[in-house]
Amino acid sequence: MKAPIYRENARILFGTLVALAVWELLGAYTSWGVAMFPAPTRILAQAFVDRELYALHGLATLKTSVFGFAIGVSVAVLAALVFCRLPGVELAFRGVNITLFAMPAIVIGPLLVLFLKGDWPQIVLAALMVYFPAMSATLLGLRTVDPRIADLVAAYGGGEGALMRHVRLRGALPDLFAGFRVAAPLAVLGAVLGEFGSGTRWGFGAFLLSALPQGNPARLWGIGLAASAIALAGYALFLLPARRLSASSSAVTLAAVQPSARPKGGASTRRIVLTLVAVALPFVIWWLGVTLSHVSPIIAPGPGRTVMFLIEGKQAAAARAALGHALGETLPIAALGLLAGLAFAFVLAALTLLAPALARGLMPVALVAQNMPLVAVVPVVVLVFGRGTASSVFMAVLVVFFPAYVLLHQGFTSVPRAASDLVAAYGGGRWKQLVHIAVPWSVSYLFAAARLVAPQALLGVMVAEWLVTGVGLGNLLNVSRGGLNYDMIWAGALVSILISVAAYEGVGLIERRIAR
Amino acid sequence: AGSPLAFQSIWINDPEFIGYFIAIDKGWYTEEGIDLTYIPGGPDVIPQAALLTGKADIALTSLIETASAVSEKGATFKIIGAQFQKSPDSVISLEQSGIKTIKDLVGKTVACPPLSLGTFKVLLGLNGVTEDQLKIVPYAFDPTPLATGQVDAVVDFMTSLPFIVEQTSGKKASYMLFYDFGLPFGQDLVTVSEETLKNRRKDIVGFMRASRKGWNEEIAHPDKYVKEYENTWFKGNGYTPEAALFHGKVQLPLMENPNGIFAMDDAWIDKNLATLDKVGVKADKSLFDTSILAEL
Amino acid sequence: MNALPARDFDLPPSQGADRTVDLIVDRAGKTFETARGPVRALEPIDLKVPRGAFVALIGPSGCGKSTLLRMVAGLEQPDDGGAILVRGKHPEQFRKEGELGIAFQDAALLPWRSVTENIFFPLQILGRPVRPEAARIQSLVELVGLKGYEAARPGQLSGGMRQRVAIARALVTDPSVLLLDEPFGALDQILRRQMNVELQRIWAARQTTTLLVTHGIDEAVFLADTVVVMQAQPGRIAEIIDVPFARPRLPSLFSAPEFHALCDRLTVSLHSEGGHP
Amino acid sequence: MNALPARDFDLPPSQGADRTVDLIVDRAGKTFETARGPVRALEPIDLKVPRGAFVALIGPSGCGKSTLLRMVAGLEQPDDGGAILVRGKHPEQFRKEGELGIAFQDAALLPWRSVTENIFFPLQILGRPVRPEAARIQSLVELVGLKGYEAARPGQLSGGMRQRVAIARALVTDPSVLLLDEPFGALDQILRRQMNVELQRIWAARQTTTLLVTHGIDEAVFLADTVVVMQAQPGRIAEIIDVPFARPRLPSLFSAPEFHALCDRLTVSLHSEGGHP
Ligand SMILES: Nc1ncnc2c1ncn2[C@@H]1O[C@H](COP(=O)(O)OP(=O)(O)OP(=O)(O)O)[C@@H](O)[C@H]1O
Ligand SMILES: Nc1ncnc2c1ncn2[C@@H]1O[C@H](COP(=O)(O)OP(=O)(O)OP(=O)(O)O)[C@@H](O)[C@H]1O
Ligand SMILES: O=C([O-])O
Ligand SMILES: [Mg+2]
Ligand SMILES: [Mg+2]
Repeated sequence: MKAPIYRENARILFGTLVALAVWELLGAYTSWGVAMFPAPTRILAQAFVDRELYALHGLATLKTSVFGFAIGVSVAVLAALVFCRLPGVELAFRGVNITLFAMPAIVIGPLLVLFLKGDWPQIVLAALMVYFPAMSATLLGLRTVDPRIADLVAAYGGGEGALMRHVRLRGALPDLFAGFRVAAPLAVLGAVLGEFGSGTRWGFGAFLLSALPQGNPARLWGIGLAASAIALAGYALFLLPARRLSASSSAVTLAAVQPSARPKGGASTRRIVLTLVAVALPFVIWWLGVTLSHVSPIIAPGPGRTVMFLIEGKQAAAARAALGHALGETLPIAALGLLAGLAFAFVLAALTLLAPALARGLMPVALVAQNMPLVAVVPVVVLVFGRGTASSVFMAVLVVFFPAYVLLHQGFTSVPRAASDLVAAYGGGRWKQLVHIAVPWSVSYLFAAARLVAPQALLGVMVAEWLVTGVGLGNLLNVSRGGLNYDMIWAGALVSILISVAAYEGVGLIERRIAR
Repeated sequence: AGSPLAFQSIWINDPEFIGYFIAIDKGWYTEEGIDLTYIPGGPDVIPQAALLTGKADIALTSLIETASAVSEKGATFKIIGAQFQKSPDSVISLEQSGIKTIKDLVGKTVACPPLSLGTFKVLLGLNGVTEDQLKIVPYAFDPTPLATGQVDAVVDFMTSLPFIVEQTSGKKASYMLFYDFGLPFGQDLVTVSEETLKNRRKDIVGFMRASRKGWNEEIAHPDKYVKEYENTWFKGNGYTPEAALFHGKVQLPLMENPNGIFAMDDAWIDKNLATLDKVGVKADKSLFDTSILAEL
Repeated sequence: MNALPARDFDLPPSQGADRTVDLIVDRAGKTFETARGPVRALEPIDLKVPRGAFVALIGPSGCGKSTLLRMVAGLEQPDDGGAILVRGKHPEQFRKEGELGIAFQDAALLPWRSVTENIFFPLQILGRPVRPEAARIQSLVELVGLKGYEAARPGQLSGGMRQRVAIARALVTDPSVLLLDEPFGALDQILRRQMNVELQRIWAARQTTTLLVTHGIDEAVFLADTVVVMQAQPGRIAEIIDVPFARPRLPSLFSAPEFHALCDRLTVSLHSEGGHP
Repeated sequence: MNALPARDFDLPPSQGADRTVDLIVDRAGKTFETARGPVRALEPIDLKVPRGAFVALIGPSGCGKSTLLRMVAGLEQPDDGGAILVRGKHPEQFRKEGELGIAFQDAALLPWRSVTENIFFPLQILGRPVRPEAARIQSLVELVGLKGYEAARPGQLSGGMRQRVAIARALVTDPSVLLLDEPFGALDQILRRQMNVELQRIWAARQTTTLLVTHGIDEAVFLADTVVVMQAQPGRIAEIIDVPFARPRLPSLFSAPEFHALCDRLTVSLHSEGGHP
């Protein structure tokens, strides 16, 4: 049993070396390689030259990411605990939750810069990116309880409190760590994005921004890879405990009733009221924030003014037309990116079952790709995909697949041994395990993943539109910002958030349908 | 300590702002009784917004955005000085592509930052080129597409890009200033709100005086401070020393004015208003306030 | 030996009259709503169990034994019109007192807890300190023959071992009402007999009111004061039979002719009507 | 009746010589690595089962019965030096042929599948069409007494019903090698007898090589050609006992004196050594 693992590792090592060699050749001996896709040795050499800068910028990014991660994850875990105990509160806050996650960076970045000083804009951006995925994964874990154990606790008079303390918290650990694994790279991404925009002097984002105009691809790639390395380290940090935990956390035998993550639906009038609250709450917070902070309405119009901007006055029709046109360009691509990203995540998660060696080999590549600051990959994306739909879809896939992958994979690893034994006993291979066990077992994870990445897809496309294609909502928001047209920015943000909420709820609807 | 004054710059620390750095290091703001906070800019930083929220008291801004904020959004900004008489905004291309006029862009691919798109289109129109005669793609700070021929021209400041393209690709690059092709306007305009102008006149005058002194020092000793700041103000900003030197030198002719740095004479103001008119932004002379300059 | 009609009587007259009634099942039936329509798991049934009585439930698979036990534990609600009282309280209230012990048909161990930790889990739910009970917990581990496996996780145990953990867990609270759903189903006969004897001892020491679901007729007769025979389709009580043997009952009882006679009598009762289709 | 030492012999001589050996267990032991150090579940054991033989495994809880069965199914690997061959193939290969049927100690039903869907699950795993087997699947549903519950989910079944689904599932592939791990543990005696008779019928019809783990000594004697008695700590084969009764065996055998005699003989063997601590 030990030999194959050695052989597998050797194969991975060999594959990596071959890939590096190909990269080296392409990077050193093709003209576009020299210009955009520098050879690993050149990247290393440049990094060596820049080593002092790497230390300065790297430490800043590390600090920002760690703070952002810690804040985001703490709030996420607390929120998940509250939401698990009080599902009504979760429903009421759903609008706020999705808003926090779906708020385009193009909108949130400049606002953070305006209101926060020092490193806080990038720390808060990192925390914001972390919050929702970490909260979703933790909540999923907290809610998934073996019904047999729930009965046991109830029989001893234990209420929700005892169940939470003794069962949910421990049972949620693997999912919590999955959430951390999604969150850690996102924290780095948020930090780098924040540093890129905020004008701070230190951090890989700032380094990247200043390196971009210098036509030094080896340095750009070096920065990207270094940022990825931090993200990768964060991911790996939470992979190790998760491996150990998963083994001891999934049930040995199959419960007759599948553990479900769906809270019991309360009375329908209550649901309706809470849904209304969910819709209203973000507006209330928006209104309060704008009112209490006394910011100029030019920059921060309240909800009333933003809605009016779209329905009243002579410029309203033009604004609606501009938004409508932009959405027409953005939405189909976002939908495509969502599906493609989910499909890719699914394939990768499936590969961890079907061809673990291949998956393990692909994982670092996928992780690096996910964490390369998007601005750094733009030239290569343009080279490979051009400046059309393919680029946008690719960028959407890039931001979508990873959180989806981690959640799916988490679902796959929580399959009870008894179920896989059954398939094995009938000679079923990995493929049958996947189709007949892993997938049906992980439905709730699949849907959680889809809900989580629906807003992400929109963001990915918007970034692509901003940097690559110059069309759609991303471009409209960017241009509006330059023109200090904050009315349009907020209107665009509002619409994109409403779409994200709709996508989130749509996935939930499909899930309820399927679960009957 | 002097009275606190927050200055919002428009980009990250590079030679574009060396005059202010000199003035800070020499203590000239302090001498004016000002405790200056220098806030670097960046892609997410909208200097006008910083003025509106009170995060900054004084800011470097761009003409069109500031003017439209005033005319369309009711902001009360005053432009009280112009760092660049001529904006470095340019169309940059490789010499080998033979692009010498805007007309030559017909049939080419041009990378333009989305934020400059409106202005660029006006520039095209003024030169008798219609939008559908060329292909415009987004541009994000990166010279590589130009160097590798993915695009034929880019819209960017000429302060470093031509040098870098030459350095990295060995191909000579040339540029056409917007200013010289029918769209004359200034850049890095020193902007304050009316309120600040009224209440903090003394500090603003002090700021302008010290800043001018800084720029004059730079003009008197080109290269000296660029080299000196390599490891302080510019540390970590990615510039090679050569690129920084180029930048430091190439920008000065765009700034100089017989009436001193920041000058805004009537002819210049008229040109700027005409440009605003061409891009469709309503504005009049009241956008500019030359009284501070008069006090220096 | 004393067969009675299925309704309205107190148990067990054999053990002396006017004892407090611990468990009252009053016209409690159970209908499950399913996608295929309602499933009548249990007709409304009546049952009274005096304090300290040992009642065995036997009956064909699917006749509602587990459902009845779960109703007593408050895990299922009887249909409208039915009620269950344990020591005068609703099950949901009673179980909070920590006087209930339960072992489910399926062991339902927490996969991340060791044997010992699984055993003392009910104490934690009840908010009782675990430390002072360490010796007692260890004696329970030994009682169910798991010495040496204290630190093992459920995934490292055999099926029978897991079931024994569940038995020990049911006893850890020193319950005064004990519900056991086929607790010995996965044990070999020897161990089963041992456990039968131990259970009798524990029951006798505290006069724990016990409801035991079992498929072992001999087990039922050996342990119970009263055997409730149920039938399926629909689930109902067919007959209630007193077991007259004196206590304590020794293993030798298993080979006594009157023991076999009673077992045969029960087998007949089980076969009699509505057994298996 | 014929007691033999625990090693190196063929089974069952009673059923006629030189039959093909279907199952060879060759010095197969099993040690589990745990955090608490290695656990020796099974000493290296030897066993040969001829084609069509019915072998019952009995032994105390934790003696390695399930482990042995799982090794035969290829779900656990024997320790180094041991090997298992089923019809001359390694278990991993053999099971791919679809000639294996297995029922685990734990029913292991997929909660998202209906009764029928759970029963035909092995067919899907083997890539066989399900449609043409519809009638046979329905007859299996009826065999295990679950008519009317075809569409029910496991969560809507009683414990015994779930176990019956698992039995039907083990039979659905029409296996030539059948591994049953306490398949009747949750069934009442009547149903158990019925299932015993049915199992004998099915086994006889196809001469299915069968390995049955059971705690019912009577069940073992009624069904098996050979009873393998195991002991625990360490898990090992203590004795192998032939069952000489003629086939087909009728339920009346259960009350025959020679039947009881053999059962008693087995009980003694079980008690003899290293039973429970
Ligand atoms: N949650 C449920 N939903 C629908 N039907 C149910 C549910 N639980 C039990 N039933 C049905 O109720 C009947 C009684 O089930 P119960 O589990 O009480 O039987 P039991 O007597 O314990 O049987 P066994 O001896 O097999 O464990 C069965 O027909 C079963 O199908
Ligand atoms: N995965 C495992 N890890 C560690 N130890 C194990 C594992 N599986 C089984 N064991 C140990 O191996 C021994 C034999 O277990 P096995 O399940 O084969 O017993 P069994 O004879 O089937 O018992 P039962 O009748 O209780 O089902 C037990 O001591 C058990 O603790
Ligand atoms: O858990 C992993 O993502 O591999
Ligand atoms: Mg039951
Ligand atoms: Mg077993």
